[in-house]
Order: sequence, then structure tokens, then C-alpha cells
Amino acid sequence: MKQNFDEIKNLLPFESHLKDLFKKIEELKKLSEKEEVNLEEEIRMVRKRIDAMRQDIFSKLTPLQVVQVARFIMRPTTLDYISLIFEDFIELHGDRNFSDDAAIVAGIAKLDGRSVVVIGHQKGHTTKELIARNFGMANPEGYRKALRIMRMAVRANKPIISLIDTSGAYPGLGAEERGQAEAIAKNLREMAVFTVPFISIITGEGGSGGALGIAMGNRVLMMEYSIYSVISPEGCASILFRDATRAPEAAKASKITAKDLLEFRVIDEIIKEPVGGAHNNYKEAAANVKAAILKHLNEISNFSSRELVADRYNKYRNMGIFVE
Amino acid sequence: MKQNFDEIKNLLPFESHLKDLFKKIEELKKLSEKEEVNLEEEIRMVRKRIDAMRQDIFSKLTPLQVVQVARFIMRPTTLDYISLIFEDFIELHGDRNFSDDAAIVAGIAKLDGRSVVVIGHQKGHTTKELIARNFGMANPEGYRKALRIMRMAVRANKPIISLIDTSGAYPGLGAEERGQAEAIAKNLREMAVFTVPFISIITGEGGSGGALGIAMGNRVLMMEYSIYSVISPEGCASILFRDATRAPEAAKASKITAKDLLEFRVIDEIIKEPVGGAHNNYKEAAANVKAAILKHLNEISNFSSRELVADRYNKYRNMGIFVE
Amino acid sequence: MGKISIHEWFSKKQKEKQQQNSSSEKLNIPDNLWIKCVSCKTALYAKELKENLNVCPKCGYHFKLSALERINLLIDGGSFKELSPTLKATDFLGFFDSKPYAKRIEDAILKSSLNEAIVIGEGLIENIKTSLGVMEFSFMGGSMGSGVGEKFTRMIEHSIENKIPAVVVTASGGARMQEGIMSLMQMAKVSAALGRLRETGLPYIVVLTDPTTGGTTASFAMLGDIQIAEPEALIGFAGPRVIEQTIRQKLPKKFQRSEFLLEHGMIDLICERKNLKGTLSKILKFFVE
Amino acid sequence: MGKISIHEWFSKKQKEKQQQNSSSEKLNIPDNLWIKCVSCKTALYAKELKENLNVCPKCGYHFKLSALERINLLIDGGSFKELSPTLKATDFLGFFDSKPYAKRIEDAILKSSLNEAIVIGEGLIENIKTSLGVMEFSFMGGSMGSGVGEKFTRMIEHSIENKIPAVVVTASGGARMQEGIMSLMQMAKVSAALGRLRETGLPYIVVLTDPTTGGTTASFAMLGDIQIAEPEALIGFAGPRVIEQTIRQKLPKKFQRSEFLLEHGMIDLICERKNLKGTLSKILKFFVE
Ligand SMILES: [Zn+2]
Ligand SMILES: [Zn+2]
Repeated sequence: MKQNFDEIKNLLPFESHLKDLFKKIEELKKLSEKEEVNLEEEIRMVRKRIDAMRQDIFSKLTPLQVVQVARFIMRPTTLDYISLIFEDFIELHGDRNFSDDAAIVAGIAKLDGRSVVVIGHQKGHTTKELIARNFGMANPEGYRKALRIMRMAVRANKPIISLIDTSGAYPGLGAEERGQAEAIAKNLREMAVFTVPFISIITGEGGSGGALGIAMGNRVLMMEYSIYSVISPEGCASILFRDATRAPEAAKASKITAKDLLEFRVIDEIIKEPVGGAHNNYKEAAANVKAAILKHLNEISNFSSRELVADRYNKYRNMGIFVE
Repeated sequence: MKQNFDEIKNLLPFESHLKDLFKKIEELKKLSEKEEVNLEEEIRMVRKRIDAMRQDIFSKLTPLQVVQVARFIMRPTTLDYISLIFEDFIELHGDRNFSDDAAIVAGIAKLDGRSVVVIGHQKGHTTKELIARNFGMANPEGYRKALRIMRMAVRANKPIISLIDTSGAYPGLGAEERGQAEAIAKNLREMAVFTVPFISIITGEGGSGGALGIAMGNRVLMMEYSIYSVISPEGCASILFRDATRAPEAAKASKITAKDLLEFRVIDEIIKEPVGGAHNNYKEAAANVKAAILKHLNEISNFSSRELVADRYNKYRNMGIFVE
Repeated sequence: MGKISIHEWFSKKQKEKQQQNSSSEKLNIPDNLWIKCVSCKTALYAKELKENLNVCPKCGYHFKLSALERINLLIDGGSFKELSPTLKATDFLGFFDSKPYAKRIEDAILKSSLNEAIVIGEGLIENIKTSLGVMEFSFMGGSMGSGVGEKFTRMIEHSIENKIPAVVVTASGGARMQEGIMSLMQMAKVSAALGRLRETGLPYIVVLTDPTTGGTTASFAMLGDIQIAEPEALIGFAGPRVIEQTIRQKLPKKFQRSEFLLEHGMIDLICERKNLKGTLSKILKFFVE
Repeated sequence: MGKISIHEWFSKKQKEKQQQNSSSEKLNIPDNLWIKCVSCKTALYAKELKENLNVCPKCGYHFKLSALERINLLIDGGSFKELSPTLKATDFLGFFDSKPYAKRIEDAILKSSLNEAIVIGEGLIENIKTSLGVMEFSFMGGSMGSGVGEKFTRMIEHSIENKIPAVVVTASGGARMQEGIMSLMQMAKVSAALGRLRETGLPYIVVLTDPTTGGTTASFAMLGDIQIAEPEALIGFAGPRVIEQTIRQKLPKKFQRSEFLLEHGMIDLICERKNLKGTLSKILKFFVE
């Protein structure tokens, strides 16, 4: 949950020129306290101005600026969304094989009274939390935990909601030893044939196979300032352009924003974010996510098991652009 | 495979009095060579005497003596049986999670032209091999490999043959960490609902959960001098009698021989062993095992998938003696 | 179903318990006694401990609960109907160690006022009808022989027949060695029942309590759709001493405890006793609603 | 199916290959040249190497095989029918790095005489009719874009429609980044196809060759009912350099090699090239007979 959010400290690099306006608000507040005058109208006016400027800034974000928003440390995490969207969440742990991977959280919950399974990558808002969560980069155990719990949803005939926010699967020694590739691959195959409604939302970073590993929903939605890509702009630049500083170019070329992906029909809908991005208003962001989940869940809830599998199969079967 | 089998060196403790007769044979052989006389008839006579004495000894084995036969280092191992019973065996490795456990071998093969999956615990005939195989005591990975490959058999609709020879699942630190109990438990549950014919043979030691973990066949057969028990006689003595030296008593009380278990209908048939035990004639032992497998496989091969599951379910459902 | 009403059954059981000479059982000592917490060594007023669900108010150590106390804790008042209450073990091997198995069974029945190391039945958990099995550790260490295997299996079959979830609370030292191979076969039997249950899609929830080891762990105790454990419960396959003998070194602290299993991915959550019913009911609601 | 006979197809392909300027490819250099083994550094007579299936006769190092050479190795003479031979990638993002993707595609086609980084078709392996996909590493590093994803999927669908096993030989650096997100989606697409195949009970056999990494490994390359690898092949998810940067230490020797994967339970067996067809046919016989 968002706590003690410092609006000045948490300005994104490309909106640093709003600093003065925020300072102005602070001054007005102090003045109002000191002099015991009501300056609320004045403050409201400055806020309005900030919002207008922000709306303008955010309407013209470059792809790499969207990346900055998507990766922002104050961006709501999976657990933030879970606490704001679902009731009676009980977190379930472990892959029943090797360990419990904190980079992926999973559990059962109620969504407007309906039983659902929810899973997602978990980052954090502090360095400590990020380290504990391995920066949201899961090991094979994370994917295996997700699969175990998604399969439980299938047996129990409950919908699955997945929230995606990872820079990628962890490229570590142990991850390779214990079959990172195998774990992701198996998830992809199994998700394809799940007989329950399955909705995936890219909330922050949708980093490559590590994102896809829990993201094969019947519907895939993206938050307005999230990204989804086969490789990070930095990685793309350093591999293809042999120059990591060319990330802005790579970000642009790779088409990683929600708008681009909607055009390619890789995603089904863009979920609006509050002014200035989801981190400025967790509640509003969560409400938008919830509304989107409910809308899509309602649309596919009448599908039979068979139809759900066919719907999902066709969705992915038809992805690809080639000539013949 | 049996190699350079030294009959004198490999006498079991309770047949050490046969040593002189074997020495006699050696002398006769030497004499025959030296003097260039034909002493085959004499040798045959001694052999006959040995066999007769052995038949007598083995007909009166105490349970703990049976344990000695079952554990004998020269007793044919799973790989010995595989090479003598099946054709075109291809060993398959790995649990796709963590490692390949050498204490359990598994693979695909042909049995008289029929495709089957065969799995079994693997001990060894030398200290080196025993160490490499962890003395046939599997870690969780062994059970997970077995399950993976048995499930493949189920998908491919091929019968499963399992050969059991272990003192038990390995009671190690890592085994506990990685869920020895979970691995065995899952195997039991899954084996119960396999839709293919499944035959299990206790070839040597059937040690507790570690044995049962791959032994839930529709038919369970035991070699004449194998044992099958919930705890080793030594363990039983030290826990219940608080005195490990009372193993003979514990062995007797626990009813662990093939004959006892057939009486309790825990097993379906006893497979005859060559005179003096399977280690004296691998080929004959393997031929007997093969004949038994084929007999039982033929009996259940006409069952439908459903019938196979029901047959197996009822078999285990009905085990237990209680009053009400 | 039991032939007497649940109300009668409970008061009968409670009376039987009170009549026993049970100085060795912490939970039956007079209310004004002091008990030393085995974990933090604090001297606790027995009544206070009991009122706190046998959880040390100082350090949170979870003392054992009897099967009846557990049922009281989890099941909505008066809704429990016992199944197969008269089912008993029998000494079919004529097995004896320091005393005959037949005598052990008799003693255990007298001591626990139960006929076997598990009580099974049906009851409501926050109004959700559930099959329930609760193990009794004081009955021969909660060991699983033919009686436990049969009762557990019936509990699962009751679940399947009535299309209701199944919940089990474990507390067991493993297989009942006095029944030889037949105790091993119970592992196959109960797991097979769970294989059938699983195919129906009905949930099976396991609550692991201190201690749960051996053949019980390697069968029904590890097969829950959801695995809950009480804090610091010993849960393992091999006993700690066997492992120490095998690896010839001391075991790490907290080895085979709930927290260790959580870390190693073997259980879903650790739940304090005071939250257990609430958590169970949320979980059941997830499945049945 | 291809519109020309398999015989014509093979001779056409071989001719095209010979005509190329391919000094950079070991396998197309004149027969009288010497090649230094990358593993044991022995100088090998090119003809000898070729006759030994591109396996070093001294140390057993497995050099790469082209898709066509692989098909020749595995498929009974003249029985291969190519599927979707004209399917090609297209530069739908207008992507360019050091050169435009469109140009890269063109160059790769010219260089390899293939239209994509995978050849798919149907053929006999010791008389067993099989769907086959063979990747071509020289085609943009065997990267998987829409073309590879579509062709692989069609290969699996061919398997399902004709009720025949599917075999794939992998050699790939991973996703084709020039197709952006669409290359990622191919992982989902091919895995979904394998999900359908799996439900039919038909076998899917993977032969991993050097190198197989990235999105290819994390999708169809790791989903075989049986996973075979050639000796010493590099097989992994992340590239070794990425891992070294992450963990800031040198990787162990043999890391991510076939032998390492076997030890870690990820593959079923390592098979030398000379035994590959025999082993495959035994495996296929297990499934189809
Ligand atoms: Zn305490
Ligand atoms: Zn070489």
C-alpha cells in the first residue's frame, strides 16, 4: 500500500520541472497554517495546473519515458493491487519441490464475491523489499509455484487473474541449474489448455519470457504506462545496436507500449491510469484494473471449458506476421 | 550382468558349510586337468549334492536369513533384469526439476515385442557402484523421475513394469529439504489412477515407503527370497524392542517374507528363484520374472482404462484388517 | 453415522476424559496448576493456557490439542456427526514387543476414550458442510494402521458421496509397526482415495500439527490442495535421529519445522491456532462458493 | 506440401548450396582443405570430417549440421516432403539496427537457400512416418520469429491431423528481436500447439543441438516427451554472458552443456550423432507400436 508518498521526491525525471509547483503548494500550506488563512482555493488552482501539465507531458511520453514510469519504484505492485481489488486474499506458498519464490505471489481471493485465483510478480517500494523479492525476477520455483496454484484453480473451476510486472526471469546460476527454461516452457503449454477463464494484466514491466510465463490469459490487458517486450530496450540496444546508450531508439523501434501492442492485437485493451501514472493514485488505478477485470471476466464467464480453451488457443495461434 | 562369480566367496553365511563341497569340485577340476582324466561325472555328483543341501537349507530359511539373501550384493539388480528380460531398452534420465537420481533407473523398452515402460531401484554389485547409486536409496528426484516417466507411459498408453529393490527412501538432509514425503505421497496418489496396466515386482528389498513409492501395481509379485516391510527388522527391533540385536525376532514378528505376504493377499504371486537364490543363476531368475510379468500382463491387458483404475483402486481399498 | 446424538457424544467423551487418571496429560491437570512452557520455560497458569487454546501466551508455542479439543475448536457447536466410531484396530499378527499389541490397543482406548488414532465425521465449519478427520497423537503416537487407514478412506469417500470438501488435521509418528506390512499398505489405500477425490475436483485441505512424520507425511498429510501448518510443528519423512545417524552431523536449527517447510516450498501457509477456523472457512468458501 | 518432388527439392537445394560463396561455413569448403577442431585443435581433413557426420574423429566434438544435412541424416532416403517451403518472414516493424531487417531476411535466404530458420515436413525415420522440424542456425542464428513460430505450429498440426509423431531438431539463439513482441508471442503459440498435441497422446521428441538458448529453449525445445541432446551442446535460457554479468563470477566449466543438463535432470539422454537415427527410431517404435 502507498505510504507517506512524497510528491516532490517521487517526480519522474521528465516531470522535474513540476517541482516548483509542488513547492508552491507546500508553501501555501505552511502559510495557511501559520497565518490561519484558508488557501485551499489557491492550492486547488496549483494542483489543477500540475494536472494539466502532467496530462500534457504524459500524452507525449516517448517509449523510453513510458519505460521509466513502468519501472518506477513507487508504481503499485501486485500486492498493492491485490489489497485494493480483492477481498479475503490468502497467500499460498511454495512449489512443493524446492522452495518458495518471493518474486511471485499467488493465492486465493474473492473478487466482488466471486472466487478467483490471483498470481503476480512482486517487486517492492524499498530496496529492502526489492532485494527480498529479487526485484521481481523469479527463479524456476516461482513459475512452478504459479503453475501449481493455477492448476488448483483449474481443478476447482475458478477463474485465474495474473498480474505481470517483471524485468524478466532471473538469469542466475541456480535458475539455469534448476531449469528456468523448462519451467517457463511448461507453464506456456499448460496455460494454453486451462479450462477456466484466465485474464492477464501487464501492470508494470512485461519483460520477455519471464512475463509471458504467467501471462497467457484469454484476455491480456495493459496498464496505460506499462510495457511488454521480448527484450529490454537496453538489452536490445546493446545486442542489436552494440551500444547500450541507444536504448531510446531501441525502445521506439521495438514497439513496447500499450498503444503499439493494441494495434498489433497482442493485447485486448488498455487500462487508463490516473493523471501522472498509477503511482499517483493507487485507489484509482486499482479501481480501473478491477473494472477491466470484471468486464472481461463477465464476457468470458459464459464460455464452456471447451470454448475457453479454443478461444485461448485461437488467440495465440493467430499471432504472427509473415508472407507466403 | 553377473561376472566372474566366485561361488565360494559368495556363499551366504548360513551356507558356509557348503564350502568344502565347492572346494572338492575345484580339486576335482584341477585333478582332471592335471591327470587328464574325465571327472565330470564326479563333479556332477558333488554339484547335485550341493543343490540338494541348498534346496534343504533354503526351504527352512528363517526370515532374517531371507533378509540376507534379499540384500546380497550379488543378487541381480534392476539393470541386470532389464538386460535379460527386455529388448531395446533406452534409459531416460532426470526429473526435469533438479537432478537425475541414479538410485532409480527408468526407461522405455520392448517386452516380447510389446512397448513397455520399466522403472526400478538400482543397487550394485561393487562398493563403487553402490556408492554411485546411493545404495539404491532414492532422493525425491528419483521418485519424481519415476513419476514423470510413468506419466509418459500413461499418455502413450503403454504398460508399466516396476522392479523394487531398496532398503528405503534416503533419509538425508537434502531429501527432507526437497520433500521426500511429498514426492512419495504424490506418486502413491498418481499411481492409483493410472489408466494403463501396471505390474510391480519386489526383486530384493522392499523397504517401506521408499519401495511402495513405485510399487502400486495392479499386480504385485515377489521373488521367492525377497522381503517387503514397513521397517527393516533392525529398525523395528531398535524402536519397538529397544534392542537392535533382536532383529531376528522382529523379522519373524513383522511377517516380511513372500510367503507371509501372499497369505495376507498383499501380493499376488511368488516368483520362484533358482536353487540357492537368484544370484546363482541370473538367467533362470530373469526368465522366471519375465514369465510372471507376461502372465499377469496378459491377464490385465484386456481391461479398459476404467477397469484398470477400478481394479487397482479396489485392490488397495480392501487392504487392512480391523474390527467394527 | 454414530448411533448417538452429537450432544450426547460430546458430553460422554468429556465425562470419560475427566474420569481418567491423566496426570501425564497437560490438558487434563487441574486448573490451578502451573505448567512450564516447553519453549520459553515460562510458568503458565493451566487455566490461562487452556483458555488460550493451549498456546503459550508468552511465546506462542503451540501445545498439542486432543482430537476432541480440535473438533471443538474447528466445528460449529453441535454440528459434528462422528462416522465409524466403533471401528477398532485388531492384533492380527499376534505382535508383541514390550507388551502385546492387543494390550496396547486396549490401553490406548482407555487412555484416549477413542477407538482409534483418528476421529472422522462430518460437521459445519462456519456453516460449510465438511468431511473432517482429526488425528489423536495420544493414541499410540497417532500411528497409522488398518484402523486409521480405513477411517481416513471412509472420510474421503463420505466427501465424494456428499460432494463436500475434506479437511484433515494430522498428528502422527507414522506407520503402526505392530501391523507390519498392512500399515504400509494403508499409505497406498489412503492415497488412492485421495486420487479419486482429486478427480472430482472437491478440495482436500490438510492441517499439519506437531508432530507429523513417517508414513503419514508420505501419504495423506502431504497431498492437500492447500497445506496449512501450525507454527513450529515438526513435519518430516524420516525422524531427526535417523537423519543425524545417516549424515553424521547435527541438524540445522528449525530443521523439519513448519517454517522450514514453508521456506522449502512444501506448505502453503502457517496459521496460528487462533486464526485456524477463520482461515479454514475462507479457504473452504473459496472452493464451495 | 511442397510442389516439387522431394528428389528434385534435394538436388536443387544441394546445387544452390554448392553455388554459394560460403568460405565462412566449415561444411562447404572444398574437400581437400584442413579444418582445425575447435575443441581438440587437431587439424582435420575436411572430407574426413564430413564423412564422419561433422564429428571430430579425434575428440568427438560435434560440429554444426545444416538443416539439409540433418534431414539427410535422419530421414529415410527420398521420403522427405517439405511443408510450407515458401513461408517467409517479413519486416512488419520496419526494424533496423546495423541494417534493415528486410535486408537481413534477404541475406539469410540467399546464404542458407532456405526461406526461414526452420525446415518442416514429413518423412520416414526407419519407416515410421513422422512430422519433422529442423532448425537452421545459419539463418539469423536460428532465431524464432513469426515465420519459425508458424512453421513449427503447422508441423505440430500436421502431426495431429495425420496422427503421427513429431520430432524437432533445435539450433537457435532465441527470439528474433527484429520482430519485437511478436517474436515473444511465438513462444506462446508453439507451446499452445504442443498443449494440443499432448492431449492427443502423440509423442513429441526434441533433439537439442548446439546451441539452443533463449525463447526457443523456454518454449518448444524443453517440452519433449523425450529430450535428446547431442554431446556438449550449449543449452540454456539466459546466455552465459548475461549470467556472468548478473552473478559477477565466472561460470563453472561445462555450465549449460548437455552433460550439465543431464546431471540436473533436464534431458533424458545424450546421443552421439552416429547413433541418433537409430535411437530416434527405437523411441518412435516405442510410441507407435
Ligand atoms: Zn512459551
Ligand atoms: Zn576434436
